[in-house]
Amino acid sequence: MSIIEKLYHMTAIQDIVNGPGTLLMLVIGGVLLYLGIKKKYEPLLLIPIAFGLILANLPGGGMSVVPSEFIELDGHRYKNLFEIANDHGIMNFLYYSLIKTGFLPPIIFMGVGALTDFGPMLRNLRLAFFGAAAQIGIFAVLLSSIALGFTPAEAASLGIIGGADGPTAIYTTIMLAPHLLGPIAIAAYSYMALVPVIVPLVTRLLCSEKELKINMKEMDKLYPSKNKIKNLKAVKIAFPIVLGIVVSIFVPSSVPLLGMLFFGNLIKEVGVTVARLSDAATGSIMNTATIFLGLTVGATMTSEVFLNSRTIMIIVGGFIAFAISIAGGIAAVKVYNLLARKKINPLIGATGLSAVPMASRVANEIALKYDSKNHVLQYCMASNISGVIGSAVAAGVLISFLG
Amino acid sequence: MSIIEKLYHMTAIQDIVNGPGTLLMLVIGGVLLYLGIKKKYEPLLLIPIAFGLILANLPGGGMSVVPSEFIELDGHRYKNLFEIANDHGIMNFLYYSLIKTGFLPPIIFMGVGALTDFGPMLRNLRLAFFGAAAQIGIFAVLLSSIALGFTPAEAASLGIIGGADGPTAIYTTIMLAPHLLGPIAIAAYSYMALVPVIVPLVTRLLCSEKELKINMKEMDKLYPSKNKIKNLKAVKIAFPIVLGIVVSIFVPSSVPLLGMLFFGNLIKEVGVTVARLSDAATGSIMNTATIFLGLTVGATMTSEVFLNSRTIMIIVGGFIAFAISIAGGIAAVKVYNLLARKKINPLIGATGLSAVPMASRVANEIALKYDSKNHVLQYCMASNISGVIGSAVAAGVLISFLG
Amino acid sequence: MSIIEKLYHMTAIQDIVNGPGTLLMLVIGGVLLYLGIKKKYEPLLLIPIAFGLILANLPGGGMSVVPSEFIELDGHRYKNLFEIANDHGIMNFLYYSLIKTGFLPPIIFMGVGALTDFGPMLRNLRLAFFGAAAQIGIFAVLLSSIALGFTPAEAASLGIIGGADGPTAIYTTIMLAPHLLGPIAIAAYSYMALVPVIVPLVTRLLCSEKELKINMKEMDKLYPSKNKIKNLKAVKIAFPIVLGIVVSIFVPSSVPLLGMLFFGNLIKEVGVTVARLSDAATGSIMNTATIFLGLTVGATMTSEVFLNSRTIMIIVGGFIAFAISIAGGIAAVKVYNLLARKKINPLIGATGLSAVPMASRVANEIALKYDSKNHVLQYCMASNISGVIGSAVAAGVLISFLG
Amino acid sequence: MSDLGFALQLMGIGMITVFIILSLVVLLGNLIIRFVNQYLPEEVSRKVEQVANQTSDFNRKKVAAIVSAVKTVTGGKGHVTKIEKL
Amino acid sequence: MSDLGFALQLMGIGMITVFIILSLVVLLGNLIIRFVNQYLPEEVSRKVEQVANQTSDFNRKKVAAIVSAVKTVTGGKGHVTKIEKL
Amino acid sequence: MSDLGFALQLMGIGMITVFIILSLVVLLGNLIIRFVNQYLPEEVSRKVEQVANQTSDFNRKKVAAIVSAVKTVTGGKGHVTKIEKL
Ligand code: NA
Ligand code: NA
Ligand code: NA
Repeated sequence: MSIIEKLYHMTAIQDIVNGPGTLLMLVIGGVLLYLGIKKKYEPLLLIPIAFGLILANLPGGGMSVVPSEFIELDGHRYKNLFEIANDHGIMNFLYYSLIKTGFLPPIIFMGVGALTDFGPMLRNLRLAFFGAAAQIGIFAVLLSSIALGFTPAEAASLGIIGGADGPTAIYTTIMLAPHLLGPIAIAAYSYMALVPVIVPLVTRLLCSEKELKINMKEMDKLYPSKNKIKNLKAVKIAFPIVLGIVVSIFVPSSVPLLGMLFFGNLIKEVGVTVARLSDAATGSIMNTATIFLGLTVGATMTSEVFLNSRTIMIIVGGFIAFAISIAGGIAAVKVYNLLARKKINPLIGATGLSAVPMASRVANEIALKYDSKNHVLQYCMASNISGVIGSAVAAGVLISFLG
Repeated sequence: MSIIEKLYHMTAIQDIVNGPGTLLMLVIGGVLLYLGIKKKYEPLLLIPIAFGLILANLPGGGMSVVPSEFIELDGHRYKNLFEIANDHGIMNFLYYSLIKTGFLPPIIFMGVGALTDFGPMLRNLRLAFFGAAAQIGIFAVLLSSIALGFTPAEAASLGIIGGADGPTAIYTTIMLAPHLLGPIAIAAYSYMALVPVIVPLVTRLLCSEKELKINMKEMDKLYPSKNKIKNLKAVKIAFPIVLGIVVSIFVPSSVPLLGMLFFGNLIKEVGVTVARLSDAATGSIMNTATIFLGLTVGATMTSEVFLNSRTIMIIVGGFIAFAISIAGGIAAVKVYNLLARKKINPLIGATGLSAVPMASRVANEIALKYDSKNHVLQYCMASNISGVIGSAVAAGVLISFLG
Repeated sequence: MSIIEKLYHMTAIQDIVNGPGTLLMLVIGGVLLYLGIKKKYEPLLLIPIAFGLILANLPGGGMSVVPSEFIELDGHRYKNLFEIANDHGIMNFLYYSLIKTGFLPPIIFMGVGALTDFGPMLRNLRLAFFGAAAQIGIFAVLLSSIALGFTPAEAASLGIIGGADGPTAIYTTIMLAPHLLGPIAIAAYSYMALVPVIVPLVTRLLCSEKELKINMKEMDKLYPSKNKIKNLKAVKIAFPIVLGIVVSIFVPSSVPLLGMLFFGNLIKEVGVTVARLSDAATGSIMNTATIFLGLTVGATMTSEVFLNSRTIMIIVGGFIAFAISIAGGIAAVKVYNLLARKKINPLIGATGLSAVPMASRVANEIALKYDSKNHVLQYCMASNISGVIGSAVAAGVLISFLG
Repeated sequence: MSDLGFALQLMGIGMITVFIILSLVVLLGNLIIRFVNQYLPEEVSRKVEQVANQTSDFNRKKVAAIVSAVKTVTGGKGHVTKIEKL
Repeated sequence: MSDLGFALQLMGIGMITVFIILSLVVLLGNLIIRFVNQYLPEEVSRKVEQVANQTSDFNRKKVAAIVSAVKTVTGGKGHVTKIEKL
Repeated sequence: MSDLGFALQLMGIGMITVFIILSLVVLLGNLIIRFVNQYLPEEVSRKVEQVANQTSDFNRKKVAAIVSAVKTVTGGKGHVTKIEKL
């Protein structure tokens, strides 16, 4: 064999010639990079995902995640991490140690917890209800996806996109349908980035101008709440502890997610004595986790896995799940307003979806467009944050029944 | 089965009904949180330990550390980390990769080293002796625990609480009696937090006012030391290197702890050229290690493991070990004072215990109470820091003979 | 057996008596520490390597990396990481999870990428060529080492020292000849530290004063380049993406290194929206990786592995590789100058070696010595950075044919 | 049971659970507030507290940094003298 | 084939590959520059851009720190008044 | 041997070892000091050195931060002019 031949065989050119899917995947990677970099769609995740996708699809680099059959051995045993690294390279080492073990999403949730302020929710506890109604999209899409031929576990992973919460969607998919991890993660993060488009769309479709002009502050003046919080710090410290316990009892399978969320929140609220810990949770730990989560999730998307009709269905289904969740939240407010004197702005239902805090900001802008004095941000944050809990609980139920 | 039944089985309510131990454990978790948050008892560790304990005791969450028999296979083999994560969840993944391997305590010791200033000890080297006498509590309690029916390995883990050094106690227990990790870690950190109570208690019992008024600075004037340090930086750089080598030769089994301590100290003293490394050692690495150490140590304490008479004995034994160690240090000073003209304040013996730097601060306050001009802090720090080396050496001996 | 005997057997004194190699290794460790601390030779790596070496050579401490046969099992299987930690301690746990898997060098390359500015190279793209010529040392030494009796894989690891790039040298050696990791890493980092000596040496031997006085800025004025960059930010973002793809296609086995380098660079250039990620890549991740890389590489160097003639040959061969690489770069410039009107200062060839950015600084100083107005730094950086790509590509070729 | 029937049941269980949990959030939140108001009031006007909170959050990292920086620059002898209203 | 012959061949393949890749670096770099110049010019003088870049890099971490620190010290009412030329 | 006898022996070995090691700490510490005093004196009064040390520790992180922050705010043209005694 001549030098030139050897040289040629070292390259991946032949692989590209053989499989034109690679080129298509590179285009998709380019589009995702464009969305992340230029359009600023959740760049912290889309850029690593896109780069991981590109690396994974360049044949010969050994940077693509292999299906789990490759690491299965006889007798219900698996290759160990050292063997995985040896046989399949560092990307699989990362994937099978950090992702497939379900490790990173709870770790990121710890950071999310340490960044979350439950204050707005505690000041408007009633509104937390609407984070429940806005989970309907998850189950509605689960239902339709099964009808379309997905397995229940796959359908649940698809539906959870409607939870509008990245780590929750990824964790659920790891547990139920890891082969769909790539497209589901991309759909989840893309639609979260598209909240400024989706929320106004659905809201305008379903709400009258009069409803959108409901002024929460004036309602508060008309019907003041009984419980003024006298010691916010104490309440904020007790809240994650009590909630952590109660959620663990009722939906044990949501503990890895919500337990870590509440732990992160607790160390934030305790404050300066454990600032080293909350700094680590929101800083080095969360950033490192984000890099490796993104790269490895991207690396699962080889052309064989990604280029099929299911991916299209996930993209479409995810959008529907988002829309139904928003609609569910709005509908719940409308029902409530029928019964109660103290009216609620339906935008607070729309933000029950979660996608914190962008949904709240978008909702606030919509409200201001109709009435430049109607600031609803703090109220939206209440249902917005409760939507995080809501979708993690929904995830727990799904994992518990289908996992 | 009806929906309600299914729903009920998803929850952990039945488990709680079955085992009331769970509720007791939650109360203990609450007490530890109270101590950490409100009383500020070593909050950096007690809060994660308490939260880990709570998560571990909520049945169904899969957040409790399983006994090592669960990961043993035939033929002296063990499940690999990927299988552990799959079978037992992320908390066991963390425990069996970071704790049971003995990894985190040395890592934390690296950070401790990078935060430790050997300057006060180098300026008063003689006082380092008293860090030896203050290890007597370790062995005294080892002796009595064996008499009370503990195995030697368990007794050693119990005794090491008297070393008053968290990572050392945890490392020794991992090596000798991992099933006692939870209560021993809690006892160690609690008593370290209680140093402001224990040290004055023992000191007042054993020392006369005259002794506590011994003024070290005046003694230094009366009997000045011969060796003035002309180039502190050079001495501080050479010290951890030489000590690292010598300790490794004499007590090889203490190398994982002391080797990392001296390495951390070296990169601190080298200064600005390797500031990136010492920043990492004391920052992201140490904080991350602290979070995961706390959570997983807490997660070992299920009700079955924790709720028995041994735990009570550990709590009591740990207190005795602390008290005897302090008394040992004081006694050594008294003996010394009988023989030498240059008298030493017995508080310097009391701080030989370690519990850096709180013991020194407490001792300083005691001294100031008796004579408002008698600042002993720098002198206490000498024996205080040498106590860290002393207990790590003692741990090495114990591991070497019982491991 | 008396207490004294037991005490003696606990120590490592007998081991030292048995093997005087230990003492020699301690001296070598001391010398490396001296070079790192006092001479400031790449202290970020030499200090951890030296300390790891010292810890590894103190018998009984269990801190030395065991040969890979110790972790091999029957049937092409290996001990898992938990078993490695149990059987061989934390240093082997670190080595076999982070180093032998090839994990840390790409991780460090991600940080290097996030610290690298391709700007100077993009502004003087032509000069990137000379980063190719300066790889000749790698292959020249490969050739001679085979002649001297090294296996091809060993010879390639030796030659790659001439790439003057730490992570590349380490990664290649892990893949091809892990038993030589210690001396090759030390040689690579030592010679990079000695660039201020080696570059002037070779340059003065090969270049006339007239050549060294060639003023690049004046050449630019005489023959201005056509392509002014109108939107540097866009170019800098597109560059790592396009290069990442193209390199992956042509030299797939260099993807773990160059893919991560370009990813790190991309997140740097995208800027503030993903600053969390680039901060992590250059901060906590890279610093942590450096500590553990250094310690474990040092810990591979037990006296049995290090004290033999091959180590001497590696030290000598590495120096030759460096010198030939520099000479190759200079020669390429000379050939170019024969053909082109727009002359190039041969220092720009010398910096093709890489060893960024020290080589460029040294070259700049040489130029200024001959003409105090001849600032060549920016031009040198162009070939300097392209030398990083060049040696990673060379490494890819070697791994592809010999791995 | 058909997959679809199962999915319907799952929808029921899921939405019920979510509603139960978020009801508990509301309920327990209110209980905590009442409990704290009764036993740990430390009557602090919410607004002041909030500002203080924020301040202390900043303080921890940034004020400490600037103050100690100025101190260090001047060997412990200096302090910022002019900080005027915006 | 002898090891030495193989090594020679490897040298050939290696150096050719390195030259090809760095040629591609030059080529693609120039193509990107041309493409960007044509389609995304955003005519920004390079120097200004650079300074701005640098500033914003610092800004992000340090200016923010100092400014907010001063703000916080003074409860949002203070600012640095005297910053003079070096 | 009984466990208790063994424990007593362990106590002996342990305390002897601890005393030996801490004696070595004292001994080697003094030797290092003497060695350094003789061969690397760099006569620096301890107090000055200490302050310098401290300063440089702060410097690295905080002074650098404040100084560069001020510089950046002002585009490299500003510096802190008034830092007065406490
Ligand atoms: Na949600
Ligand atoms: Na101690
Ligand atoms: Na190079």
